[in-house]
Amino acid sequence: MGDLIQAIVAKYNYWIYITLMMIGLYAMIAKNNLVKKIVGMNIFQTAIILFYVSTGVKRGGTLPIIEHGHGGHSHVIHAADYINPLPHVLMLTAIVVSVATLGVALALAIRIYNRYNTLEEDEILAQIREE
Amino acid sequence: MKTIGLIIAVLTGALLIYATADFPAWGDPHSPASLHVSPYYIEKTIEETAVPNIVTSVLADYRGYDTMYETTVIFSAGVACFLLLRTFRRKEPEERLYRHVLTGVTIHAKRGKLPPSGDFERIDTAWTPPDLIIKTMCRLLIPFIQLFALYVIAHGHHSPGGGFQGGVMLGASVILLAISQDLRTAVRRLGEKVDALLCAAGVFIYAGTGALCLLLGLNFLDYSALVRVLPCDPIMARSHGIFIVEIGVGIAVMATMIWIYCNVSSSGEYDEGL
Amino acid sequence: MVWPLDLAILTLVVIVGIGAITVKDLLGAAILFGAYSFMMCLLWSIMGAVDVAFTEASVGAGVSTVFFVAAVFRTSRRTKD
Amino acid sequence: MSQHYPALIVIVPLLAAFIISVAGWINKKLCFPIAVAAVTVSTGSSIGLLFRVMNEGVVHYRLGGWLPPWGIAYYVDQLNALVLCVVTVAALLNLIAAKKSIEQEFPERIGPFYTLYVLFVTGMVGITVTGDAFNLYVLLEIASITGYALIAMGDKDRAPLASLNYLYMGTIGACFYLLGVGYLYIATGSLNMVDIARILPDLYQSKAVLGAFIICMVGVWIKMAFFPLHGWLPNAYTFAPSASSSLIAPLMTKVMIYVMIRLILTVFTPKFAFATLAISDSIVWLACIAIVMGAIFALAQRDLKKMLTYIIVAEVGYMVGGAWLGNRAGMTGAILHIMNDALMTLCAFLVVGNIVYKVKGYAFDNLKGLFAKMPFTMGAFVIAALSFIGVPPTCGFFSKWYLISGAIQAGHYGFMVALIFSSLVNVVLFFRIIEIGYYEPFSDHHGHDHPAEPMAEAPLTMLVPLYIVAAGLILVGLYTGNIVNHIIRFVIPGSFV
Repeated sequence: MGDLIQAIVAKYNYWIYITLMMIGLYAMIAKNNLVKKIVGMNIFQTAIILFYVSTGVKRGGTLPIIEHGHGGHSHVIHAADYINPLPHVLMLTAIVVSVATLGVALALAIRIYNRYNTLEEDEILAQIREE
Repeated sequence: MKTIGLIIAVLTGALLIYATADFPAWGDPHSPASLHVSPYYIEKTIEETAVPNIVTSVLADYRGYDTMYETTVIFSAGVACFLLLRTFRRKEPEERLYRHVLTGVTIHAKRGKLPPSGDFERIDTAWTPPDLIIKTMCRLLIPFIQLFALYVIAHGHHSPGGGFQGGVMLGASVILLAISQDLRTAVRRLGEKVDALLCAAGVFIYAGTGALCLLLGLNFLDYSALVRVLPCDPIMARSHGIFIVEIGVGIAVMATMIWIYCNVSSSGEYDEGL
Repeated sequence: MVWPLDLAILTLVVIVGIGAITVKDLLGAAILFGAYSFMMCLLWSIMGAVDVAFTEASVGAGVSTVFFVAAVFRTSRRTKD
Repeated sequence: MSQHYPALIVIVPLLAAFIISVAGWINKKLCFPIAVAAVTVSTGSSIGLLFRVMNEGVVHYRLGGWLPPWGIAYYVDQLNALVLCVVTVAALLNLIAAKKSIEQEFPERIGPFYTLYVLFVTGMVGITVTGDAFNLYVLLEIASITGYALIAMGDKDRAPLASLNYLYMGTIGACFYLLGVGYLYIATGSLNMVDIARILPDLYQSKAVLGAFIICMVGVWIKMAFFPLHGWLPNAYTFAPSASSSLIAPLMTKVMIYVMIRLILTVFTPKFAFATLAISDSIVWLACIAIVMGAIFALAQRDLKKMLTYIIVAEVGYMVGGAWLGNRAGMTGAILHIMNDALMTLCAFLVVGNIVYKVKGYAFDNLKGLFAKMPFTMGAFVIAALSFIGVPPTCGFFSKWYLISGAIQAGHYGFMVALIFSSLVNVVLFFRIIEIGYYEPFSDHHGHDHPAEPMAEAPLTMLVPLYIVAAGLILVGLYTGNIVNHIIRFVIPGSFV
């Protein structure tokens, strides 16, 4: 029973991350509203972060902070006891990159709105064609 | 467009699911990712950097070069928002609204502005009376948020947190001020120019620490070179180096978050915001 | 590892994600995106990635949502899809 | 200091960016000299590095003093060093040439503009010099975010939308690359390119590695605007201000092609890419379609800048096809063409910059009588045009020669036909422009013909860099043999025939 659940949990995690990525990708390509596309973009980026964090999970491992007391060099540290910290570091970078991209994207969307008075892509294209 | 989007998304998803077939089992302690590079960090972090939080030591030291660019990404986003949105030739607003503090009477000033005085306060065009509860709560909360943020930055060596999280929280406290009162109040506390300078200064602290190591004779960002300017042994020098760059990151992230918020919420006019 | 909690949140994340891109109001989409980020943050703290969860709680659920709301406030809430 | 060259190339522009952003608030006149000084130091270091690599072989640099694969390391071989020189030289010349047009187009925003310019250069050289797969992603994002902002400063009406579309596509591309690196990480446990290449041979049959390869390639193709994924490029580059389009157009696509070649040669190794996968033939066919479609779309355009952007799409097809032919001549041609195409594109876009500076437009109608009005600018344009067409002794001829001989050697005649077709179309395209500029008299908006337009040439700070680039086109052509024998020969692995 435990093994079965573990197998489902394992697959389920990857399925969910791929589903979220598909949702984000679909929104970025198919949605008409510029801000909706930006929401999709963020969902897409978060899905990738979820994937990376999943790769770092280690059964039987604890948080990647070494237990230490005063003069804590005495005990031996086993790598198997701690979760893999490297994906976490990479994903801190990715989160910050995603918020930076979000800021620039919103700034661009506001500029477009100030010029065309709409956020719908088809209405903007229609206005461009009329000129 | 909708069908094309669906097809592309499904194709990508199918490829990704196909490729997961050969992944090691989820949470497997014997997967390559758990065995190849990462054990080194876990086993050596105390010995080489004296930082118990492995994420902090990898973030700011082993892969500190990535983190420097990560801070630079934030900085460039701040500059990009400023470049895109900030209006320099400001058009004078049609009319400014002033409110008499005691009576609550609103005055429409068609041209020019009232001289600053204690009797009148300037209000936004879409102005609603400030909710006393929200205003008071935020006034009470903000100092504690800032204190906690400083703790997060300073305690990043031993607990989750560090420059980014603390910096974002510091920025959020000022943004909270802007939301609970108005943008002008926040800008009075932390002007645009100061913000821009802090933003550059924060990243400069990070990159400058790295360059200092280079000038002291070792490779870029090799904090053990700081032993020649700090009174400690090379391992503690790494620990202190990490702390210095975390402060730099905190300043840069705080200033940039506020800068982006001010530009986005007022479309670059710095006049009336959210 | 609390697996029922993990599965429940994973399912909720997908539902909120679909909601964020289908709701016909941009302010609603922004708020749903905040909820989505917050659930991601829960998920990551379950997986043991405390630093990432902390960052996502402050950046994703906090500041990003504020940026969205500010941008929607400056533009319009209207959306056709 | 010479052991720090790899770091200096990236660090000096980075530090300068912060100083410029502060200087912008104090005195705007300080920004330009600081930017020039920083990019000059970067250029000098990259040339010094090229000579060091030619003498000593691969140069290593450990950032933070950590051993790879635990820390981030730079591996600079002949390929990096060559591309670094091209990037920094192009950025420096364009920086000098663009000074006047930046002051003309957005006088109030000089400070932030130079900041982003220098950060973009940092991103480009950082991508080129790094030996770490994840570090490449971070620098790619720096280059992209600054690129979006630089592009959006152009045409008030169209540029922001073009830039936002570029942002969507660029983010998808960069995220795909990140995802590919993640798949590689889960299969190998490493992020260092050389280390990944050491581990991979046991995993060639793994589906995860196959998935990683495809996703990485698609991501990089989006960023370089390979044909079916090129949708963002023409509008973004057309509506950008001339200072940014002449920076981004020569560098972005070329550096991404470098990344593709680096992934094939160093990370996945040619054995996996060509022998195990056996998809090279279909990719070369895709490149043929890219070349033909790029040429046809270019024919349909009515303005100079947009025509050039579609030529870029076709040129990307040249390089992708050459790299995927899988033989020595094809790969040599592709690498040589990175350099040549960067110079040709830079030359052509600098000409557009000069024209925009003086005439305020780049539609075909604006070009009438330009040979009389701006003879020096148009002279450089003719050299660029000859190079695009592939007339000896300009450099365009030699890389095309290598590409065609590679195609014949691989027995891929479709690619050869596509190359020749595109050259013929280029003849039509450029002679049409030259005809308009030379024969059609200048007419103002009232329809009056002016037989002799007085000469109104662009200022000297714009002409000198332009002529350095134009001379470079011919010099690189004349010294092609030396470049191939002393630099490119060492890049190509021995398994290539």
